[in-house]
Amino acid sequence: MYRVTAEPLSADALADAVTVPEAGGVVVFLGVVRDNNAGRRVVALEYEAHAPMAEAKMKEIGDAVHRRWPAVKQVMMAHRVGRLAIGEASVIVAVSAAHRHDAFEACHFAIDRLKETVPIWKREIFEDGAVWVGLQGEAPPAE
Amino acid sequence: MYRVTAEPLSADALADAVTVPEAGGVVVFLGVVRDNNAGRRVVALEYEAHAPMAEAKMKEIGDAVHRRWPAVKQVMMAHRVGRLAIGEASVIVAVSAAHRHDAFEACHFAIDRLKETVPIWKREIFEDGAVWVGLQGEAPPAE
Amino acid sequence: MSLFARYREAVGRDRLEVEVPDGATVEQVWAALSAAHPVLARYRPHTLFAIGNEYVPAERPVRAGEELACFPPVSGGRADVPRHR
Amino acid sequence: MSLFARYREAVGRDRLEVEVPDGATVEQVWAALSAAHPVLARYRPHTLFAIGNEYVPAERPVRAGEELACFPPVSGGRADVPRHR
Repeated sequence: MYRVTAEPLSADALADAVTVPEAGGVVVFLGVVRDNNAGRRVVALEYEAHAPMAEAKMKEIGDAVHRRWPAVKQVMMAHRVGRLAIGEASVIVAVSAAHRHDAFEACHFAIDRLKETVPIWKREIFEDGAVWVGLQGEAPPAE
Repeated sequence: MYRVTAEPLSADALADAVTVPEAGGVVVFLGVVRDNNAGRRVVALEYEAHAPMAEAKMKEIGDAVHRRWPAVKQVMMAHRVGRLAIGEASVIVAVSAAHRHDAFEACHFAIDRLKETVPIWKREIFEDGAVWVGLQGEAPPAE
Repeated sequence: MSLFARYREAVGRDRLEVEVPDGATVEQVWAALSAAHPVLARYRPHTLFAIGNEYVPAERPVRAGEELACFPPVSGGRADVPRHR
Repeated sequence: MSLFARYREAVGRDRLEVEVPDGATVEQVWAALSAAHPVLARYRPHTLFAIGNEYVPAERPVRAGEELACFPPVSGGRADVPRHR
């Protein structure tokens, strides 16, 4: 399951979904909204996605995981969009494997790839403004 | 929080508990009951703990994590005891950190140490018997 | 074309049409877009392009009926290298 | 003493008392226990000992009032090396 959703994410839901009878270890990564970036106080984040492409790219990452770690049983990824409060999960990646070492490696790989290749952007909301995160987000307004 | 409990474990509960405003990444490991061991069909597992010592050893591991990864914010571990069905979580370790790489490393370290040093034992229940897992568990009955 | 994130905000729309000659490349479609919306020109060095669900390089021709998406580097990636594959 | 897992099952109790001379070591307490419960003797090569919440080595003296716990290697560890620290 590879999904972009406006609904709150649940680690238990994804962990349950990747748990199959022959898997002994499940590793779940949650990206959560931090209260600051480079010292500036963040009050919320807004995520926007190219949803169909994001889901297709997540599936590609899952396929790559299965090729590289044949002992991985299931991979699931969900990314939230819309406005999130501090401490809410923006992304969850869950991986099950017969043995935990593979689950750790594969989950780490998957979230690294997701952050590099999946078309999702975030905007940090401050008390006195907002800015798109990333190289272009820090540019001054264009006019 | 380092706890031995007979209650079902929740990844969300532990992930929430380690989520602090300055943490951006949370890694959760769940050990789940597999349906077989070395090809023999398992119908359930029973866990027994030296509970006060187990909680003390889990806290030692958490302390070691904080010393080794200063960027780790929170560590929590919970281990279940009693009879568990296939697919239920026997142990959950949750680690939060400012950056995900530390959270992955620290969580992996913590579960490895937990499995080596925390006094908890498991008995595999088969359709036609039961056996304590580990070197001594496979010995034939003593008389 | 479809626009996302800062590009959508800068233009004020998430979708628009541009006229280009047959056989125009992604780069030429971008040129037509940024001629119409000069606010975008400064973002070019790091712009990513996609057609359907795939990243595409700037030199790829855009065929009739294809929708080109353009957007900034993704949120978790390093922003110092434009990527396409 | 307190017994766990297979040890508890083998003896049929999770707690019992053994008489040992003053200054007896963990090993000597074990010897008294396994003399009373010969079923345990075969487990000695991999038995772990703890007093309070700490693993203890077999040569440590057990002081009056201390409760010694003995149990098998823990469930997730490699079972080929007895551990104590």
